[in-house]
Amino acid sequence: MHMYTMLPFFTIALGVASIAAAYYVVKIKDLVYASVMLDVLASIIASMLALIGYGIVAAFQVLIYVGAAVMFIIITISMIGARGKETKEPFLGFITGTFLSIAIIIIVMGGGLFKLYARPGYVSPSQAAAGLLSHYFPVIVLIIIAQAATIVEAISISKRGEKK
Amino acid sequence: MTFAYSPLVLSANALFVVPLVILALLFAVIYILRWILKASYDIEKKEPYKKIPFESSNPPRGVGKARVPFQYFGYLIMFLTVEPAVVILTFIATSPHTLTFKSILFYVIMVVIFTPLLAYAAHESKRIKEWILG
Amino acid sequence: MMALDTLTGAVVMVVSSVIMGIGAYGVASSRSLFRQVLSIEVIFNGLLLLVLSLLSFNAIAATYFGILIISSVAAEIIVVVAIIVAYLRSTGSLSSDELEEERA
Amino acid sequence: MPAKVSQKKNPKRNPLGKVFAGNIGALAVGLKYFFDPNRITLLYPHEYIKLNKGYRGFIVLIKEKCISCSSCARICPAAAMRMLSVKVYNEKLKKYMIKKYPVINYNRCIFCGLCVDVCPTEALYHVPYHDIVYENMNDMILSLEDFQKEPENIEFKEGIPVKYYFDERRGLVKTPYMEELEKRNEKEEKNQKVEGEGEKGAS
Amino acid sequence: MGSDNKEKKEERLNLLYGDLDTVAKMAKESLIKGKIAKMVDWATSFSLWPVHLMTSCCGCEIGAAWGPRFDNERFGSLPWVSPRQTNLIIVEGTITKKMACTLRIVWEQMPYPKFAIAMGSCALDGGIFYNSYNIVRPWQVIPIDIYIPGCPPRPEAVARSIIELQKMLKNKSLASKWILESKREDKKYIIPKEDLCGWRGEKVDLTTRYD
Amino acid sequence: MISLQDMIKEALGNNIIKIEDNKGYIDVVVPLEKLKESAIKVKQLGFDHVKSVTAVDYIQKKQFMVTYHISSYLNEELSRHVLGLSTFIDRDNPHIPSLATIWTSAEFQEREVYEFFGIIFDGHPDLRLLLLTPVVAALKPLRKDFVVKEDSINIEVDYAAYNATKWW
Amino acid sequence: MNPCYYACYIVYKVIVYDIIFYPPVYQFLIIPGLITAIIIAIFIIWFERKAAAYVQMRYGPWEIAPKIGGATQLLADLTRYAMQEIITPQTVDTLQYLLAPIVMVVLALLPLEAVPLTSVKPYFPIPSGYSLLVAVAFTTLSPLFITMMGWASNNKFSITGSVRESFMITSYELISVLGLLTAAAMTRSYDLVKIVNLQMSGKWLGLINPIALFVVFIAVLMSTSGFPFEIPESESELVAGPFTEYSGLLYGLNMGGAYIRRWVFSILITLVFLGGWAPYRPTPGVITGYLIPSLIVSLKAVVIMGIMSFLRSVYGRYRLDQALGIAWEILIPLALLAFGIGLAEAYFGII
Amino acid sequence: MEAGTASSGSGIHLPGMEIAKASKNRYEVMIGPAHPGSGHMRIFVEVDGDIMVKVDPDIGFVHRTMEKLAEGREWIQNIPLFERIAILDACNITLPYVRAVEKLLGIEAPERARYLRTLLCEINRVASHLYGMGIFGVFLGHSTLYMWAFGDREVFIDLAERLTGARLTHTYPVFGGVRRDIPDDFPEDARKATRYMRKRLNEYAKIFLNNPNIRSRLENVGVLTKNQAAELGLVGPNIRASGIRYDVRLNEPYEAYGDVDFEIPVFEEGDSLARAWARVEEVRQSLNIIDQVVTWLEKHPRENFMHEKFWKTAPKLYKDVYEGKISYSPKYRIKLMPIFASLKVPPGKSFARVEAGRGEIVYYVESNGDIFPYRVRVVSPSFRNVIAFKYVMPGHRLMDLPAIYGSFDYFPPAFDR
Ligand code: SF4
Ligand code: SF4
Ligand code: SF4
Repeated sequence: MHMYTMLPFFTIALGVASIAAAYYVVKIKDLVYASVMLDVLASIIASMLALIGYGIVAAFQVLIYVGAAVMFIIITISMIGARGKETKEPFLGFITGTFLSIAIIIIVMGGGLFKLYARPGYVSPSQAAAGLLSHYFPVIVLIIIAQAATIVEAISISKRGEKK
Repeated sequence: MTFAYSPLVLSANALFVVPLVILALLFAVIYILRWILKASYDIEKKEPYKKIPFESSNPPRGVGKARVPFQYFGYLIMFLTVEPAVVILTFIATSPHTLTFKSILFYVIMVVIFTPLLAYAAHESKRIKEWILG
Repeated sequence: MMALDTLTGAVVMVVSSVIMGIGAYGVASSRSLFRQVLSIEVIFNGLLLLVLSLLSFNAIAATYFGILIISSVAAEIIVVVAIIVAYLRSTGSLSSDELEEERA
Repeated sequence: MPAKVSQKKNPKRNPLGKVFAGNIGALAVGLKYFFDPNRITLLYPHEYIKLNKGYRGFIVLIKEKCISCSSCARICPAAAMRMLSVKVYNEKLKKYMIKKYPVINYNRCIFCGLCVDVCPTEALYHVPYHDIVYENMNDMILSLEDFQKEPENIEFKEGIPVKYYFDERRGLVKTPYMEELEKRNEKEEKNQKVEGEGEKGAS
Repeated sequence: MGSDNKEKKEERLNLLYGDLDTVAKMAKESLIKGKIAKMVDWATSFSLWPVHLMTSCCGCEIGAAWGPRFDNERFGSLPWVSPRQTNLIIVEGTITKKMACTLRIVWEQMPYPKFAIAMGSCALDGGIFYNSYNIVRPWQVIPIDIYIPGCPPRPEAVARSIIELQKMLKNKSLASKWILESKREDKKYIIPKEDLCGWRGEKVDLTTRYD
Repeated sequence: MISLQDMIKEALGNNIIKIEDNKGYIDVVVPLEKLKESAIKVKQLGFDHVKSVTAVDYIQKKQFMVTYHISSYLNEELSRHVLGLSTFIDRDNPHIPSLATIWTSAEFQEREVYEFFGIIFDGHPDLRLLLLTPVVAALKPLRKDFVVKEDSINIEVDYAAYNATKWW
Repeated sequence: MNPCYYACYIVYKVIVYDIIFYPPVYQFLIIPGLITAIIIAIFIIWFERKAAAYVQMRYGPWEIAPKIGGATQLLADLTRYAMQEIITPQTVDTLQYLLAPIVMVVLALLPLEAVPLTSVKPYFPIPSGYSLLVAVAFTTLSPLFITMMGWASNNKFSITGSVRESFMITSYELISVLGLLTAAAMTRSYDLVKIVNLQMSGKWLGLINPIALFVVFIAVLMSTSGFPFEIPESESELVAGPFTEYSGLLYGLNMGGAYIRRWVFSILITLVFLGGWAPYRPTPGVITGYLIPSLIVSLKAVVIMGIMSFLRSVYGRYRLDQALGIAWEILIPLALLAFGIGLAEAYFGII
Repeated sequence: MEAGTASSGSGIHLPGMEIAKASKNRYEVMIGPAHPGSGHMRIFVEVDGDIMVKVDPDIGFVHRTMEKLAEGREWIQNIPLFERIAILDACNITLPYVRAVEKLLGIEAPERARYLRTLLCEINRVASHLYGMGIFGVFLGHSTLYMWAFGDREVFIDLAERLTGARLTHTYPVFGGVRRDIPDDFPEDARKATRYMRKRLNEYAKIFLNNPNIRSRLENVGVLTKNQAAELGLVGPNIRASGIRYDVRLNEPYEAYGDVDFEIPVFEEGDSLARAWARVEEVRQSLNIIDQVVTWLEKHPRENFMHEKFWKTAPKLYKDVYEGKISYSPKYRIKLMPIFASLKVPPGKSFARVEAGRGEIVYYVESNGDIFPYRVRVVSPSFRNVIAFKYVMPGHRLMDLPAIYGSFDYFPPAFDR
C-alpha cells in the first residue's frame, strides 16, 4: 500500500478534530481553557499543514504561533482574570457563521478550486532560505523592522504611563 | 520495509497514536486510583476542610482566579516580538554556504535594529510602577 | 494519485471553511473582547489552511507566505492585546458593548 | 577594657569580579565539599552518643535516701513531680507510717534538673540518656517502683557508643567510644561464660 | 420543605456513597493484598515526609534533627512544604488555641494514609505551661501515634520516634490497612470538642468568581 | 554636667507627681492629662524609642499603672539611661491617650496591653487584637482578678489507689 | 522450513520491529522515552539529594538500602505517592485538573519523537530534513500546561506560581531556541543526523562554540526550575507553586515532569552540542544501529543532568525580576553573540 | 491604612506609612502558619501585581501566656519558664530576669560566676546567629547554608551541653550565681571550636554572602536608615546594620563585658545584606570573647561561683557533689539550697536589659514581698522587631518577603511569649 493512500483518511480525522477544537474555542466558558483549545486547534492545523506538504510552515506554526502567540494570549487572560460580561447573540452569530462557511464552500467547490491542490514537492529548508535571502531580502528586513516597531508600539500602548 | 515504516504512518504514530494511547492509559490509571484510594464517605463528611483549597492552612479568604502580577508584561511583549524575528533569523542561517555573507548581513541588520529597541523595552519593563493594572 | 490529492484538497478546504464559519460565529455572537480575539484567531487558522492549500502549485512561494503571515499575525496579536489592556485599564471592563457606546 | 565600636561596610566588588569571582568561589567551595565530604552525621540507631555524666536525662529516685522533704516537688516548675503518700512499715516503731515519696510524670517534666539539684540528700539523679518514645501517654506517668528503676536504654542494645571530640579542621569528629565498648565486650564474654557453664551444668 | 429535600438528598447520597464505598472497598481488596500490601507498608515507612508546621520552640530541635548531625533524611523522611504531599505531622510543642485550628486543617488536608507524632512535653500534657489558659493538648485535636517526652527532646529521640513509627508500620501494616479500610480502625477518630476557631460554623464562599 | 534627673525635672516642670531612681531606671510619674504633653517634651529631649509598654494591675487600689520605658538610640549619652514614664488610671474606666502617634515603636505594645488588660488607648491608629483570639481576649487575662490555678504538689491518695490516668 | 519456527520468527519480528524497536514506540516509551526518563528521574533525584548531602556534611537517604547508599529511596517515595489519596478540592476544574499534568508529561516527551537517535534511515520516527526545528518547536508546548495546572487548581499560590512560570517561559524559551538553533547556523542545516555526523570528526559544536552551550544550559535550568531559577515553585512564599494542590500520583507525575523536561533538553543538548552518538558509528541492525547509539546519547545526557543537579547545593534562588533581567540583559545578548560567532565560524569554514 | 497617621508627628517616612492607593486588583496572600516561609506566624500580604502594598503580621500562634503564669509561680520556677521564650538563646533570655531579681535581692554574682555567664551567653549568641543564618538560607532557597549553619551550631551546642548538661534549655544562671563550673577539658575544646568556626565563617561568606546570586537578592532590599530604625525601635544587629551605635554590652556593660576586649560591628547600609554581615561579624567577636573568657577561667581558682550568702551555708554533702565524688554525679555541679524553693524577694521594682543574640531583651519585675512576683513584663527582641515587617516590607516585591523576613532573624516564639 502506498502511503499516500492514507492521506485523505488522516486529513478527515484531523479535520474532524480541528472542527471540534474550533467549536470548543467558541463555546467553553472559561476563557483560559478556550484559548488552550485555540492552542490545540493551531497545533492540529499545523499537523494538517505538514500533512499537505508544508512541513516548514507547520514547524513555524508550532514554534511561533502555538509556542508564543497563543501562549501570550493565555498568559494575558490568566493574568487579567478574564473578566468582562459575555452577552451572547447566538442567532446573529449562527447566521453569520453559516453564511460565511457556505459561501466559501460554494466558491471553493463550485469554482472547482479544490482541484487546484496538488501535493507540493519537498522544499528543503536551506533551499527555501536561499530563495528568501536572494529574492526577498528587502522584504524580510522590512518584516524585522516592523517587528521591532511593534515592541515600541505595544509597550507604549499597554503600560500605564505617568497618569494615575 | 513494512507498511508501518512508511513515513506518513510513522509520523502519525509518533505524533498522535502513541502519545494519545499513553495519555489515555495514564488518565485511566489516575482516575481509577483516585476512585479506589478515596476515604470513605462518612470520614469525608467529618472533615470539612479536606476539600477546600490550601491556603497556608487558614480558612480560605477570597478566590484564586483573580488578577495577578501584571508587572512583567513588558517582557511578555518583548518575547513575542523577538521570537518570530529570531526564528526567521535562524531559518535564514540555514541557507547554503554561498549565501553566508548575506545572512551575516541580515544578522547584523537585525542586531542593529533590535538592540536599542530591546534596551528601551527592557528599561521600560523594569519600571514596574508603570505596569500596574487598573 | 491525482484523485487522492483532489480528495485531500477538498477535505482540507471544506474543513477550513467550516472552521472559518465557526470563527465568524464566535466573533458575531460574543461581546467579550477576548473571546472575539480568540474567534478571529480561529478564522485566521482556517484562512491559513485554505490559502496554503490553494497555493500548492508554487510550494516555495506558499512557504514564504506562510512564514511571513505567521510572524505578522504574532505581531498583530501583541498590538490587539495591548490595546485591550489599555482599554481595560481605562474602562475597567472587557465588553465590546461599551466600546460601541463610547464611540457613539 | 570596654567594648569598642568598629565601623564597617558591606564588602564591595566590581561587577565583573562579582559575577566571576563570586560564582567561582561558591562553586569551588561546593566542589571541595562534594569530593571531600566532612560528614558529622551520627548513624543513629547503629551508633549513639555516649553522653557525659552531667547530662540531664531521665530521673531516677533512690528511695532509701529520700527524707520526704518535698523540696523537689515544690521547686518543680511544671508540677511534674508530686508527692505520693505511701504507707511504710517502720521497723523501729513497729507500725505503719505514712511517708511521702516523689513520683514523676514525664508528660510534663521539662528536664530542667532543678529537683535533682535541690534535693538535699542526692536522692534523685539523672541517667545520661534521653531518647525514649512512647505510644501511650499513661506509660509516662511512673509509679513509685518504676521511678526507682533506670529506664530501659534501647540505644545501648542497638548500637555502639560514639564520642564526639572537637577538631580544628573538621569541627566535630566522631570516634567509637572504646572504653564503653570494651566494658561491654567483657560483660558479654562473662555472660557467655556463664551461659556456657549453665549449659554444661544442664547437660 | 427545603430542609426535607436536603435530608432526602443527603440520604440518597449516603445510599449511593455507601454502595460506591463497598464497591471501592472490594476493588481495593482485590488490588492490595499480599506482596503489594507489604510493598505499600515498606514504601510508606521509608517515605515519611513530615509537613512543615512549626508550632513552637521544639522546632529548633526539629531543625537539628534534620540537620547534618542527626540527619533524619537517612530514614527517607524529608520535611515538605505543602500538606497535600506529605503523610506525617510532627507536632512540635505547644499548640495554642490560635494554632489548634491550623493543626486540624493541616491534618485534614493531608491525604491518607497519614500519621502523627507529638513532640515535647508541651504536646503531651502542657509541660511547663500545663495550666495556661491559651493552650490545648494536641491529642484532643488529632489522633497521635507516638509521643516523645522532653523539653525539647533530643534529636535522637525524634529519630527514635521515626524508627518506632517505621516498626509500627511494618508490624501492624498500618498503611495498607488504612487504605483497605478507608480509615484507621485501631485509633479513635477524633473530632475536637471545642469549636477551635469557629471552623465548623464558618461558611466559606468559594463559588464567587470573576466572569 | 547636669544629671538626667535634673534635666527631666527641668523639662517637665510641674507635670511631675513623683520622680525616683529605681533599680535600673528613672521612674517619672505624671498625671493622666499631662501624659501626652510630657511625652512630646521627653521626645524633644532625645528619647526616641519605647522599650516597653507595661501595665500593672493594682487591684486593691482599683488602679492600673501604665509605664512607658523609653530610651534613646541616636543620642549616645542618653542611651545609657532608661526612663519610665508612668501614669495611673482608673480601673473601672481604663482610657489613656495613645502615644503611638509620638513613638511608632509603641504601636504593637499598646495593642498588646489593650488585649491583655482591656485598657483602651484613645487615638491609637490601629487598635486590634494582636496575640489572642477574641474568645481568650474577652477574659482580659493579665488582670489580677483572672486567676490561673496551679496544681498542688501532693497527690492525696493512698498508694494502692494511685491511678495514673487521674493525673490530668 | 518448519512452520512453527516460521511463526515464531514472525512473532519475534513483530515484537522486535513493530513493537519494541518500532521507532515511535521505542523513542517515546523505551530508551530516551517514558520508561528511561522515569528511571533517570528516579536516579537523578536520588543523586541530587545525595550530592546535596555530600556538600552538606551528611549522608542523605541511606537507611533504606545502606549497601548502595539508599538508591532505592525514590522507589519508596514513588510507591508511597501512588498509594496516597488523590484529593480533588472543591474549587478545582476537575477534568482540567486531572488532565493537565498528564498532558504535560506526554507533551514533554514529544520532542523525543522528532529527534533521530541513529543515522540509520529506517529508525527516524518523523523522517524530515528539519528535525531540529521540529524538536525545538515541540519543546515549547509543554510549559503551557504547567500554567494550566495552576489555573485549574484555582488556588492563590498555584495561580501566582503559574504566572511566574509563564514569565519564566518568556525568558528561557527564546534563549533555548536561539541557542539550539545556533547549530543550524553553524552547520547550515536543520537536520540532526547531519549535525551529528558533522561532529563525528571530534569537532563537537559545544567545543567550537562554548557560549552557545553555556547559554542553552542556563536556559534549560530556567525552563525546569533548576536551582538558581527555582522561582515558580519557590517554597518560601508560594508553597509549591502550581503544584500546591496536587496529591498522590498526580504530584508524583508533576515532580517527575520537570525532570522529564530536563531530560529531553539534555538529549537535545547532547545531540546538538556534544556529538550525539559520536564517536560510535551506527551500522544497520536493531542492536548496533539503534540500541547502542541511543544508549550513548542517554549516557551523555545523564552527565549533563548530574551537573545541573549539583548546582542545587551551591545556589539559592533568584528573584523573578532578576531572573528576567538576567535572561534579557545577559543571556539573550550572549545567545545572539553565540549565534553571530556561529555564523562567522561557518563563514570562515571552521566547521 | 490608618497607619499613615501613626507617625505624623515624627516626620520619618517609611513605605508602610504610605496610604496605599485603592486598586481594583488587590490580591491577598496569606503567608500563613503552615508555610515554610513563615514558621509560627501568619502574614497577611496584599499584593498589587507583584508589589506588596500592605503587610499585616498576625502573630500570637505561640502565645503561651508566660507573663500570667509567672505571677503564679515561684521566683526560681520562672527561670525555666522564661527560658522557653527562645530556647535557642536560653542563657541570654533568662539572664536579665536573674539580674533584675538580683537587684531586688541586693546581691551580685561573684566574679567567676559573671565570667561563666558571659561564656554561656556568647556560646548561645553564636548558636543563635548560626540558627538565624540557617533559616535565612532556607528562605532564600539555599539549603546548603542551612545545613552548614545547623551543623556548626552543633559544635556550640555541644560546648553548652558539656557546660550545663542540656542541649538548649540550660537553666544555667540562678540567683546569685550559676549552676555548674566548666569541666576540666573545656578550655581546650572551646579554643578548638572557635578556631574551627573562624575558618568556617570564610567559607560561609564564599558560598552564601559573596555568592552573586544571594548578594543580588539582598542588596538594597529592605533598606532602613538610621532614623527609621530608631523610630521603629528595632533592636540588635538590625539597628547596628543601620549605623546606630547601640549595644547593651557597650552602653551598660553587665557581667564580664566590661573586662573583655571586643568590638561591636556597625554597618552603614542598613539593607538585608548588611544585617546578614552584621551577624557574621558578631559571631567573630563572640568567638574572641569566648577565647578570652575561657583563658580567664582557666587562670583563676575554681571557687566562688555562687554568691557568698548561699555558698557558705553549704554542708559537706554539697562539697562532695561539687567534687563529683558521688558516682552518678558530674563534677563541678553545685546544689541549690532548699531556700531557693521558697525564696522571698523584697518588694520593689526593677528593670534589667541584656543584649541577647537577636537584640536587647528587657525585663521589668515588680515584687510585693511574696514568694511569687507581682508582675513580670518581658519585651523580647523579636517583639520589637516585628513592627519592621509592617513598615519595611510594603513597596517590595513578593519574593523579597523571605529575604527581609530572614534578615531580621525573627523568631516567633520569642515574640509571642
Ligand atoms: S526535672 Fe524539672 S520538671 Fe522534671 S521533675 Fe525535676 S524539677 Fe520537675
Ligand atoms: S527533695 Fe530529695 S529528699 Fe526531698 S522529697 Fe524530694 S527526693 Fe526526697
Ligand atoms: S516542650 Fe519545651 S521546647 Fe518543646 S515547645 Fe514546649 S516548651 Fe518549647
